[in-house]
Amino acid sequence: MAFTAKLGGALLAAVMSTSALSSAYAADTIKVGVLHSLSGTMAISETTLKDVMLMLIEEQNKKGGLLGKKLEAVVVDPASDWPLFAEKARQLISKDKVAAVFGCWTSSSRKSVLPVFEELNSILFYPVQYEGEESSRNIFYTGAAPNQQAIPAVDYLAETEGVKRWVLEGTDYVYPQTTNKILKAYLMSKGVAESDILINYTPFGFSDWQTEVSKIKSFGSAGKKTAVVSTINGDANVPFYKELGNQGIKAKDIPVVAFSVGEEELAGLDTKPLVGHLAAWNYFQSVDAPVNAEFIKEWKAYTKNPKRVTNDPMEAAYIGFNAWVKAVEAAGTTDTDKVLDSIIGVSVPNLSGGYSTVMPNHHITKPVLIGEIQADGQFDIVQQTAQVVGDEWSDYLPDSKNLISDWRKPMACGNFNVASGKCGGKGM
Amino acid sequence: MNTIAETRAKSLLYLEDVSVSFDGFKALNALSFVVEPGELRAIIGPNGAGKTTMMDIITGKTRPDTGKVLFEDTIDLTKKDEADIAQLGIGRKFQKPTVFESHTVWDNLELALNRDRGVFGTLFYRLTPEDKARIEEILNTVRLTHRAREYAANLSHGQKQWLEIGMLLAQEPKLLLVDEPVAGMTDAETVETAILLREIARTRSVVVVEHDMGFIRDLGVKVTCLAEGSVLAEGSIDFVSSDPKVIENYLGR
Amino acid sequence: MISGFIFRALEGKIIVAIAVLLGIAVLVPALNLMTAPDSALHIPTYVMSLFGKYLCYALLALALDLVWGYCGILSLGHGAFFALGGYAMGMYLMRQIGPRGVYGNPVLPDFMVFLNYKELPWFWYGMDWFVVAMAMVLLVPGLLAFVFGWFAFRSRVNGVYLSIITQAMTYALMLAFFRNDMGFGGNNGLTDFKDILGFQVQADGTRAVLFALSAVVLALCLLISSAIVRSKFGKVLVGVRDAESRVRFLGFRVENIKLFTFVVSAMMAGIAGALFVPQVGIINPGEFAPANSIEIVVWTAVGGRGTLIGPIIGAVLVNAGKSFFTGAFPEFWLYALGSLFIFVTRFLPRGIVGTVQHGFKARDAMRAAADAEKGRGDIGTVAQTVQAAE
Amino acid sequence: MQDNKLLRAFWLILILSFSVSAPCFAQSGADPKPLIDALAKADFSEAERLIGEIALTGDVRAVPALEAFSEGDLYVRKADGLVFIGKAGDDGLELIEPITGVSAGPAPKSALTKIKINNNLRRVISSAAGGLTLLSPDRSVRLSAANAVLSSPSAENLDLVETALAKETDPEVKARMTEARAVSVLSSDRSVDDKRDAIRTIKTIGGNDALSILSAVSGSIDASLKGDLDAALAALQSKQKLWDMAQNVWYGLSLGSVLLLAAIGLAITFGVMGIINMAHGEMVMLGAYSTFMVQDLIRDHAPGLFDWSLTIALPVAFLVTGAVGLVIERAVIRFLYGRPLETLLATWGVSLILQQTIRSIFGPTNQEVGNPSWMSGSFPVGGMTITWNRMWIIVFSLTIFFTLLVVMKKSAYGLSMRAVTQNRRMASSMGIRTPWVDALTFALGSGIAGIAGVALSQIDNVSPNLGQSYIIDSFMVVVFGGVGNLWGTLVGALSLGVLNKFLEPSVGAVLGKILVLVLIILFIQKRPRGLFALKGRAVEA
Repeated sequence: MAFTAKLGGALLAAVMSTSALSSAYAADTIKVGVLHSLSGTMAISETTLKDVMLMLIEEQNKKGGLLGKKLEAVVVDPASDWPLFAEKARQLISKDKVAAVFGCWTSSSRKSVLPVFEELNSILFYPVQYEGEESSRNIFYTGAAPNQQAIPAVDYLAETEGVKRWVLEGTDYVYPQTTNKILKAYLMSKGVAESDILINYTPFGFSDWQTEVSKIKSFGSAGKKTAVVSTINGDANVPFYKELGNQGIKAKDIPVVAFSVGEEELAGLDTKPLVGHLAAWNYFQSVDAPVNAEFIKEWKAYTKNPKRVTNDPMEAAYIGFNAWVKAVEAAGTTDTDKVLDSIIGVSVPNLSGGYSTVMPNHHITKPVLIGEIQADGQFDIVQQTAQVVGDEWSDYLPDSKNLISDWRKPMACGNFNVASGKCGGKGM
Repeated sequence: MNTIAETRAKSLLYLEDVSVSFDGFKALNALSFVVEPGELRAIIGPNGAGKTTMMDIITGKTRPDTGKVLFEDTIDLTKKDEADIAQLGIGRKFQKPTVFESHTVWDNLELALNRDRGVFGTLFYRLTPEDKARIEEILNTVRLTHRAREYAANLSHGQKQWLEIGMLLAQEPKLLLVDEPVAGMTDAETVETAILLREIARTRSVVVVEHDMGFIRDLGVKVTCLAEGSVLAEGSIDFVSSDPKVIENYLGR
Repeated sequence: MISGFIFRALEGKIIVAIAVLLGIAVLVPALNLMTAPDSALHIPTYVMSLFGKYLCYALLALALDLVWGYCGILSLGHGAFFALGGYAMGMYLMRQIGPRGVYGNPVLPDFMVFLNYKELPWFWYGMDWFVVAMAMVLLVPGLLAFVFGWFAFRSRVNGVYLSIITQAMTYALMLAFFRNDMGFGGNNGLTDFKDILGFQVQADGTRAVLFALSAVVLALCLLISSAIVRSKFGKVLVGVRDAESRVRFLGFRVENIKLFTFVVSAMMAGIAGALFVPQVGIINPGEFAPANSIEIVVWTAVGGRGTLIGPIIGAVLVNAGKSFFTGAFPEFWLYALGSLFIFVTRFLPRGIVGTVQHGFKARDAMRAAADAEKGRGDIGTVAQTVQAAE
Repeated sequence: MQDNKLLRAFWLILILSFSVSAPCFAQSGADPKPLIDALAKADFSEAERLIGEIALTGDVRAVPALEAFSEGDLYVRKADGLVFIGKAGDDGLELIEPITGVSAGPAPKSALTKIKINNNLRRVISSAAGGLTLLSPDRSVRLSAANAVLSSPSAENLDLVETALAKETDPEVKARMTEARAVSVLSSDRSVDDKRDAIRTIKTIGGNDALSILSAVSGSIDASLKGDLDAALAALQSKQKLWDMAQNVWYGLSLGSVLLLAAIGLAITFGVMGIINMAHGEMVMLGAYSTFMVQDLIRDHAPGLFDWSLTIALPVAFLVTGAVGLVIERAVIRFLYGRPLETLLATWGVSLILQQTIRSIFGPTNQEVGNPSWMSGSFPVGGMTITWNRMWIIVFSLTIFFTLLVVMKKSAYGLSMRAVTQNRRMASSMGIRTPWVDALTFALGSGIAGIAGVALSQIDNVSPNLGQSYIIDSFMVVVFGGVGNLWGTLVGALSLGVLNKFLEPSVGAVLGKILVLVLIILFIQKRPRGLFALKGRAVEA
């Protein structure tokens, strides 16, 4: 009976004392939150990013830290559980008092933490490609928006491979659905008939691709050059490609261009049957640039694994981190409002040999690379565009084409409607 | 001799031509069986003769493949489920004593009382003085007054059998089906149980399934012997036990 | 009649638990709002909303305990009722955003705008009224539980078969809610809420009220559960758990008893979900994941099933442990959690509260045995007594 | 897009003019060497033109260079801008002269630039090399050349095909060349009658290939042939419908066999022993990781054995997971017999620990498990395609199933196991060492799950999450089939697989899966103890 009360009291006390403890030594370091799932379904992708962040922080400390202080990483595990992301974000900001957070992979996790970052006024750097249609004052999107990945990839296929017929194959969730909506609108604006577009969705973690692949095969046998645009989510890709290989769909017959398949995913595959299939990213490990060679070397040394590969979200994390460091140096403080002001326009080297600039819409500029899968699990870059500015509000969706985002004062609006001249929703 | 129609009309329980099979095994084979009001009847038979299956059919646990099962001549039991049949007034005691071990003896009887058994009736039930008196009376009948506040799990095997019988009494049934009431009892308990059953049979019909021939002799009632799913012989214990078919099938030469 | 029903619920432990919960409901928000942030007594908002979340989980575990601990129905799909309650609340909160969404559409929530919905799907009608939404919080999980239970209990689906089909139910719902075409925001779910009844969701005051509400509702549900469990109905419930066929042969409609309990429990789970959503700020199909439902079972088992206080303590303890370990030992917390489950089943099969109660009862029984010399007060009987008491 | 069309048109005119001027072989007879060297500086469209010219030389010596180009093995030496074929050597690359095939010595990678290749060029090369090798003395080379022409038809190869066809003696190659010729005729400017014959020939190929070829030309074909073409298409399509049906059944069986594999170990630990084994999926995962370890060792130490890797992995996986199962049973589960719901909690804990252990050792990312050659690719059966790996998995799962059935029904161990699970006390009093039987049975179930992992590693991710994706389906299968009945698991798995695959094409994969779950729920209402329920009073007691 009474022990119930005691237990509750003890628990409260325990939580409070840990929070008191951690704030005691906060003064002499700058804390940086790392919010990536280390367990659960997303650990497969996100754990690497945690390691990258730790490496970048270590490097920065070797260079003397930031503003004369050492950086200190606070790593938490939101365990692929979306409400837990919000809880952990709150913990990082309120309890650990981090200056900025680097994290999230899925859109769900970002959506889950977004209100927390806006409420507590902190900064999140989000390093993964996503569906766009968002621009928050407190979030920087260093991964690709659809126009930095999907549209150039489709252009490449149409131009160099003469593709006339399209299969948009995706996992049934928001990113593929939105990307496919944008692509469909885009393709139709380029004169592709609706009957030449097949959209198909499968569940998360789907592993039996026989029917889908044979559907692709018969859709592709209509006599027009056909390609597959894949927004299939991580886990389902390996069985998909295995089935493609086994059913004998070669890249020269029906090429597949993927937006979620990078070097890490290929490391789990025998890529010989897949040579020639494509991926569109803003970075490949095979990029021939000194800065990249150095990054790869550091990464392999840091993980003590000569086989470890690098990939696009790692580059996005790299850009995000460096941009933040530069902005903090310029502002002379880690204060959120000051950093938010100073970071816009900051240019930092990206790993493909150029510079990426943080734009007023909190997205960044990057080149788009199209790569073909090689037998060694790497990509051979067959096309590289000039810098593309991330477009948060797609021009190919009817309701978002009038929206723009500009977080500079005096506009300071994430969704300004150019038709009505008003800032909708937030920031009013 | 009475005609079939008369027998049926007079009967409390009437089974005609009941068959049921499980995966090809015929558990009951054209069984016919009648219990009259106020009758105490014993059933004997070897293992697998269909005794328990017959009880399952009467209480609605198993549906027969063919045949009639009537209660008070008009009610077709094959269309009803266990709860309906119990509410009609057929109580059943299992082979293995089945009482609510995590309730007290008192609570066991309180649950068995023939009162509103609906969800809301039980939610807002309060013990009335009549109910209290009735439970005390039953406690007395089954000789458990001194253990009323104990958990049923603590009772000895024989006491659990009695408690179960007490619960059946609380149900106020017209027909009681009792499956091997003295299995595992001491001799003293067995004698006591026979007395108890005869006491009960004064006000209602009772069907007792038992292996213990001595016990059946103690009861001194009409005996039905089942074998391979149908009635082999029926009559007084002496008549049945001298029947050659019964000897061959059950008692052994 | 009703007062008797409630009065019976007030037994020692329950009174204490309710008093503690009501105390927390007043004290924690007070310490959060009225003390200076640097005061030793101050409870930061972060801690408060964390505990608010635990209280919702505790209510969920209590709901599961009612069907599992008392009625013996192991539901591996209770997360579904929780999530449905959460979605109903989420829909209300989405509608409250109104024209403040990023596209400025006064009717359609943002995700509908960018997925090209032209008008509001029919099942979103009326959800902008708080009363309707709250009715849905109860009705939708209740109705699902009713339909599901109506069929399952009538067909006498039992034991592990029932567990697996409840799991199939939540799994199917998860897949369905992941679909964008369902009109519930796909995998991103519903998020970015602004107001509840005109109060800003993120304001400290609102959070404090939500926290207090969670504690009060939990206390209320504890009271109701206790009343149910201690009524004759509750005794029948335990009877169903221990000897279902006996209950049937006594003339009770077991399917109705199970159905009622299942529906009540589903509604409580729905309420827990509705309280959970404004406090964590998101509801998405992840809540339907079968693993989540298994976790609820784990909390209940750790705390002690078949006791009303146990699940509450279990849910708070396991989740507090999870919060702590995922922060303190992110790489190793699964080892800790996994070992905890093995430890509890191996050494504390009754759960924490069950074991403590067991200890008290053993002591009482021992004393009683010593007092009553005519009774067969040997150790064996004591063990039996205690076992029976569980 | 526009430029490219122009270029192509230009190229076509160029080739046509060549064919007109040199009608017999369409060969320019020029030296391909400078053309190959010109690839060094060519962009993709220029390279396409050059390959066309190389094809026109008719010089078979250019084929190795073209094939190397297609493989991405063509390099430019930075020092002199010459083009070489590069083969991976001990240090750097071994250079080979493209025409003569003479070795040009090794060179470090840094001294070379790889010539870029893309899918479009690969197609062009395949067609060009096909044309050039049609006259090869090697039968298999001719066959693959005919296939190459068949898959990428071009009017300019027509003369070559016809020459080769005239000389061909091998019936199989000849048949393929006839088809290849027909395909090329359709895209050429031959007479209407020739084309009509060609349509007839292509129709005999059958299947999706023929459909694809015919529908490709349906837009551009002479109006007088439209009727023939449509008739051929219709005939092919109606035939294909039946085959599609058969294909669906096959897919269903194949999915069913995967479900069976995943569930069969659970049919023992859960179905027979009554343990709600949430760690079952992790046993499958451990089996897959054992396969990975075996392959890793083979790759490092005995690459020649790679095709045997799965055969070697089978006993390894069985022993590893069996041993883990044994430990789990002895350490945890043996204390929980008769308390099935508590096994759920404990094994859930075990599964968390196993997952995290694997994650700590191997990392969270996918590991590469390769397909041995006999499990790669596919073969046609009538109008359907059967992939080798799926076929072997079906064979494999059925083999395991029947072996297990025999062990359970016929062996002394199987007998004592059934005795223990039916009546523990009785078995024990008859002298069966029940703890030992329990432990072995759990180990057997785990070991079989491990073997399933070997097979599943061939079609799915090998990651710490592997088990989680199968656990729910496995329970559904066992429960749907009827707990405690192995036949139920077999029939349950196969029927769920087929049902799923028949729903999938019409309602889509997502809704299909939801519908299957709903159907399982409804089915259990109808038969509360699964498909193959044990009847009688014993079970209900």
